[in-house]
Amino acid sequence: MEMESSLEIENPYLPRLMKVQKIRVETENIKTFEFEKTFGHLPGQFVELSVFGAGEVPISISSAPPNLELTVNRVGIVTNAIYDLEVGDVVGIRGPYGNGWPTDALRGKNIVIVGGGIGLAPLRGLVQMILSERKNYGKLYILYGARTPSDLVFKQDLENWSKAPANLFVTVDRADEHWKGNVGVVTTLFPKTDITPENAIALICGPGIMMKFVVKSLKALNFEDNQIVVSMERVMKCGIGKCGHCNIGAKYVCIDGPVFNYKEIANIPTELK
Amino acid sequence: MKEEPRIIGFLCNWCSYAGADLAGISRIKYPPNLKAIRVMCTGRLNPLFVLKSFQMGADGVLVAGCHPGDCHYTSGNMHARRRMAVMRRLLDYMGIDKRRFRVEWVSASEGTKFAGVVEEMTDELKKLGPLKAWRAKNEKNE
Amino acid sequence: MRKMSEVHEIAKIEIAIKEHASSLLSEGAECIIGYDKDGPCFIEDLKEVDKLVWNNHCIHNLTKYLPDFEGKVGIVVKGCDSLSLVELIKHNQVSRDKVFIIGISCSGILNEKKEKYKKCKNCSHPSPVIYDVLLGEKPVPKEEDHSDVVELESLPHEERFSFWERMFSKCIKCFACRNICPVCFCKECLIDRRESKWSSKFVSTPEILTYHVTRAFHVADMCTACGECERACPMKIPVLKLYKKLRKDVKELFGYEAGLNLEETPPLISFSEDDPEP
Amino acid sequence: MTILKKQNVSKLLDELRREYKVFYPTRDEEGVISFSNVGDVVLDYSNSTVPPKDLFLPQTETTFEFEKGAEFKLRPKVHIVKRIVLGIRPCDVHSLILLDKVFSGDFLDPYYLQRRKNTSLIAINCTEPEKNCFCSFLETGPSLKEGADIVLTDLGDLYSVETLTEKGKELVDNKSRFFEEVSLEQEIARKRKAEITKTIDLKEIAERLEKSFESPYWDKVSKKCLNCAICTYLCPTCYCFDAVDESLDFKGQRIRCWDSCMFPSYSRMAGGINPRATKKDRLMQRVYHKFKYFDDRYGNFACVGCGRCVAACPVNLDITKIVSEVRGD
Repeated sequence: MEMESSLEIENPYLPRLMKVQKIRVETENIKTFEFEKTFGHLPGQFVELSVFGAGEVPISISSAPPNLELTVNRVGIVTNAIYDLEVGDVVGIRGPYGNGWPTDALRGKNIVIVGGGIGLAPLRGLVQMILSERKNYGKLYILYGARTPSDLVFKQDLENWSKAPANLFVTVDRADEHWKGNVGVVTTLFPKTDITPENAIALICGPGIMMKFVVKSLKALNFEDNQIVVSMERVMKCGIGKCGHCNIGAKYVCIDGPVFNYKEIANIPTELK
Repeated sequence: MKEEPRIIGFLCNWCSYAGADLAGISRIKYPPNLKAIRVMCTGRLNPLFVLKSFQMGADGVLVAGCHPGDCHYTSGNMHARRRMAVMRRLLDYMGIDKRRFRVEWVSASEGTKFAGVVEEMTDELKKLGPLKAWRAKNEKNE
Repeated sequence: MRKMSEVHEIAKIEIAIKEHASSLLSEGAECIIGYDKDGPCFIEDLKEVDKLVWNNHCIHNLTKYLPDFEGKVGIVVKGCDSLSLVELIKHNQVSRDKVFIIGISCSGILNEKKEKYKKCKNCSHPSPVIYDVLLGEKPVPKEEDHSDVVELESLPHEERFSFWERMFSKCIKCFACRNICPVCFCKECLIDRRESKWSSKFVSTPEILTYHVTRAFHVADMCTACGECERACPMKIPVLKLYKKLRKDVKELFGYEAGLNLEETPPLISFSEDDPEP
Repeated sequence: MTILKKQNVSKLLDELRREYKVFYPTRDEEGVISFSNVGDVVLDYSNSTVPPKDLFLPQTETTFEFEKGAEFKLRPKVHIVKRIVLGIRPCDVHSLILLDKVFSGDFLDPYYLQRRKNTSLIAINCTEPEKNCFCSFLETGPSLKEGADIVLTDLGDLYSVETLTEKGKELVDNKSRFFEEVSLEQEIARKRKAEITKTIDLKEIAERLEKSFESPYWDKVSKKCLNCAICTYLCPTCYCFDAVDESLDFKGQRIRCWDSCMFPSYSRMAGGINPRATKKDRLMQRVYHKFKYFDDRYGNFACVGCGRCVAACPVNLDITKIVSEVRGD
């Protein structure tokens, strides 16, 4: 059989091999993995992370560049395999993929960051970036909610942010005996803040149902659709707009997102389920 | 070199696994072709276990449990007896010779019987030759 | 050619179906599951009752849809379909008092080429075994035909295997056979549970064989040989030949036939002291 | 004009096989037509049961193999055999034009593109379409104007041969002894006109779909859907795939295989939340993707009117009917 020369194109499905350098336990089910600083990324982008034999999953990058940190909650086969990784283990990484937060559009604006559970992960890099060049931005509100105090991620960061020039509000759905903070879902934090829609942008990431209600609360505060930015989660198999899984209407979460202006997806009925 | 038959044995924890143990302790010689997998009861056996064994390259599958009436869980093996009867005929119909799938009742004291069953089955499988048919092969149209 | 009397009979049945549908809906039934000119249809509105038809092409086994409904429904059921309905009731998927069965004695369904379907040629249950109202004249039942199974059984193992291998190498794993099966009512199929790694999305003949044999085994004492799986298969794989083997074996081994009555316990969830050895 | 006598087809096929892996339609004992490189060639078919898309996007393929050990190895498996697909229908050729759009773009898919680059297409125009064909409405048939290298048209005992590309011209020139030149008028006169009887109303479909997200029509029409994958797997334009790892001990492979938006597992995220949880959601996704989303993104409907999904649906769901009927009000 005659062979023809192969196309000289890069294979986007081939992950690069990387070693786990550090592991931090966040909660009972969540760990943060640190890798070598090899590629630049934007806060809010994600990578496709492979544990060979278990499979590949999209994971958002939880650090500001140049650090590469991935925070993973064990929920399925692959994320459980990731959770079991040890320092020195080899994984495959493709990316970074996706658009990331609209950092240019945030300059000079008052910023409202709302995270739910592990949804704080893609927002963490953004907060780190804003704090590192604080004078370029207006007011900074960080609203964060988790189910219980033990489900709060990035405890050290929360501690730091509470001392930084930012307004941090943390809440839990269910308190334990040591919890002295707010109790209730994340939307119960809004009345405690002085957030106004003037010159503001809100950035949200969390479970679908939480985002749905946060959008409602923001709209009650007279935020326009285009002042709301969300980071979406969908099943993804390729990360590069081929496999079809992550579509929301005509958009692909992997290449058109994962960050969307709420205006772009507001009229598709399945958007924030 | 001739390929040695590979047998996957699903042995119930309370009788047949102990029976296999006894065969070992009593130093009864029997062929090393059986890979034993302990299950709590033959009643726990999902038909997929048997199918998957054949698919992954077993030449024979043995299911061994307590004698009917002696189940540690009262009736697990009685249910298994019915299921395996159906399974055995079904596999035969699909083209996997009946002799490749055996169901035996071996108690904890029947070390000799266990060794005998394995020996008999190994001999039989040697005569039948390897079961190539079901083994994983793939990729068409390339 | 169909006899004139048969044509008349068919028209009479259609009128009767519409009448029953109307009265059921006006008595508060949630839905009537029947046939329209495009196959299965769901009539919820009295005004739409006229869409219902009965003709020689009403092949679908509508009992598949019953578990989707919570309220009272009326359903059009042929002889063969009624067996599936018995199994659904027996396995607590449908409650008998929530379904009004419009049973139809059927003289066989025609395919696109206007020939009787293979399964209709030797129909063992032309008349429903369970119904609230029975339409049509009772045709004579025939003995269940296992000749194709016996024929395959008589071949040597290698030939049997190569037969199935050739057939299943065509399978594209669309799961139509499973999804159309009335007794495949599990909310989540074992085959879809990727966590378990028992099945793979990898399409290879051994993988496909494992899927089909697993499914066959799971429906061994529930399959009523309604033949919907075989009809649905886009690759024309004679899967019914597999399921009929199980019906035959279960009858030979335990004297049980699925779908005949509501009382008998399915053999694979029970046992007896004097069962045959495997 | 150039012609190919029917009796020369098998000779040409044998000749081509020396240099290429040739795939062509074959019919099995049960009447299923599929593309294969073994068996007898069947060119008097109306449409293959399975579209030839699996020659470019196989139902199952290994993207790379991995081996864990002291040294970790990844070996990609890209396919580089020269091939010819003979007897492909115009609708299926057009489906490949659509798939090209998906698999190129900002990220190039080497597996698909490699196969496309190394495969020549010898298409055959339709003279006897099936009753479910509606290609004329999507301008993908019954005659082919682009996308293949050579197009044949059945003229009774011979095929007229048209070359659409340089590659096609070269191929005919290289094998000129199998082809003949005859006068034009005589052959055109013999040409039969293909008749498409099925219809689909595509007028303002984007607007109609836009307005009918909340329409109760979808509840009604989706009730009989079984959520099997026949319509998507047999669709020549459906390209969704899944990726999974298969491994034993230290060796394994990453596999990509067809997936279907009709399966609940398609959109179910780890943790159990499913944005398309009901069969209504899933049927809507299929229709919207084909007649709105794909058009929004790539400028074409993701449908070539081959009619396979209509013909094979076990419960007679008919996408032409849905598209024609759906209204915003």
